Amino acid sequence: MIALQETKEINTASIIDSVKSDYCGAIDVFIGTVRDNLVGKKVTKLFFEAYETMAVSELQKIADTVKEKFKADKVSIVHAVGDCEVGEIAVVIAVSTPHRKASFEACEYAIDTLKETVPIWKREYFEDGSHWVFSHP
Amino acid sequence: MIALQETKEINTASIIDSVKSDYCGAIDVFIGTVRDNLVGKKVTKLFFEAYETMAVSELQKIADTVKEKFKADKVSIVHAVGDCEVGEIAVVIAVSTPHRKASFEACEYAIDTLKETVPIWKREYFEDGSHWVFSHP
Amino acid sequence: MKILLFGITKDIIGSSTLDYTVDQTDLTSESLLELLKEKYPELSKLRSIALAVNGEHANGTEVISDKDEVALIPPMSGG
Amino acid sequence: MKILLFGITKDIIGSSTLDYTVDQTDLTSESLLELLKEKYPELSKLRSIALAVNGEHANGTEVISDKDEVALIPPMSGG
Repeated sequence: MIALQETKEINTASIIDSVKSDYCGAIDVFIGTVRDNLVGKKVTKLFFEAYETMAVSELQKIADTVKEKFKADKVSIVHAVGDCEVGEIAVVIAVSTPHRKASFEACEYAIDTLKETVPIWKREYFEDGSHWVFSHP
Repeated sequence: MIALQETKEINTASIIDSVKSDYCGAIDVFIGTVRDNLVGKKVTKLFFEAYETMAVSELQKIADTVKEKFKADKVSIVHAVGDCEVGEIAVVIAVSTPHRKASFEACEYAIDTLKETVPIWKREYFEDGSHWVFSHP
Repeated sequence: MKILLFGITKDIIGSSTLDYTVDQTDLTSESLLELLKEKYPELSKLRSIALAVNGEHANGTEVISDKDEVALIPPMSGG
Repeated sequence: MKILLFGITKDIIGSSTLDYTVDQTDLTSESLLELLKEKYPELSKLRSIALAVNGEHANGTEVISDKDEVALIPPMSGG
């Protein structure tokens, strides 16, 4: 499953179900959630904007690479778009592999790559303002 | 949450909920499931036996170490006891940490250590017999 | 051609798309990006700025025509 | 004292617990394990065999009395 969804629609259990595989003994799941602080400033919410068609195709590329590079059977990645309150889910990545070590490596590779290649932008809201992340040099 | 449960009682979603933390941005979840083959022989089911009081205390030690060593906020580990069919869950480990890298390291440390220190024994059933894992030198 | 804008580039340019007419046959994505940076100097102050062409990260050599879907890609921050 | 048996050790000894009377005051967990291995040579053929004393992995130096909870720990295979 590769998708962009409102955070409230993200169903972790069904994402995990989507990678179950009888020949895989390991599933690793990474869940990124909204933290309530960032460098001391209190975050009230995040807003995610995506270049949706390209984001989906970049997520699919990551899934394909993970299958090839780490012998994963199934890979699901769902990223939030729109508002995300503190504690809500920003991203879920689930990977099934025959053995456990590869599941961790695959999931970590997927989230690291997502941050570098997937056109999604995060705006942080504080009590006294907001800004796009990385908008300053 | 530290527990031994029948596999059918293991609720991954509630285990994940149990580690949510507003100051943590990362949750890693490892799910070990029963594979349908092992070195070519078709596994029909597993049976897990535990020295229950000691298993729970060793799981708790792992959780405590993970909190200290990887700055995890919350750690849950639930291991199956009794019969486990192919595709069913043998173990779920969930860890929340402020940042993502530590969540992977913590979860991998937890499953690696569990296999070495927690008194749980797995019996594999094949179509033509069964044996305790590692029972031969 | 409409150039798609996201995140901080929408704020800099003040719109969610930017009209641009390609008036040369050999305009590369690298040249287009340079032209946009000249027109909107604030883009150069970002940690990074790049183009996507037809939904793929541009490598600079793509030749751009009015039929292409082009997007400005400021520093990504998903996850 | 009842020694708790699990996994393959139950099959080897043919029971889920083993009665054992401690008849010396300085019996260490290491000595007890040696005595059990002598009595049940099959234990030595396992990849590993150890004791737990009062729910903790024994390090060999624990002095065992009839009040202790002792368990034979064959190779673990959780996860």
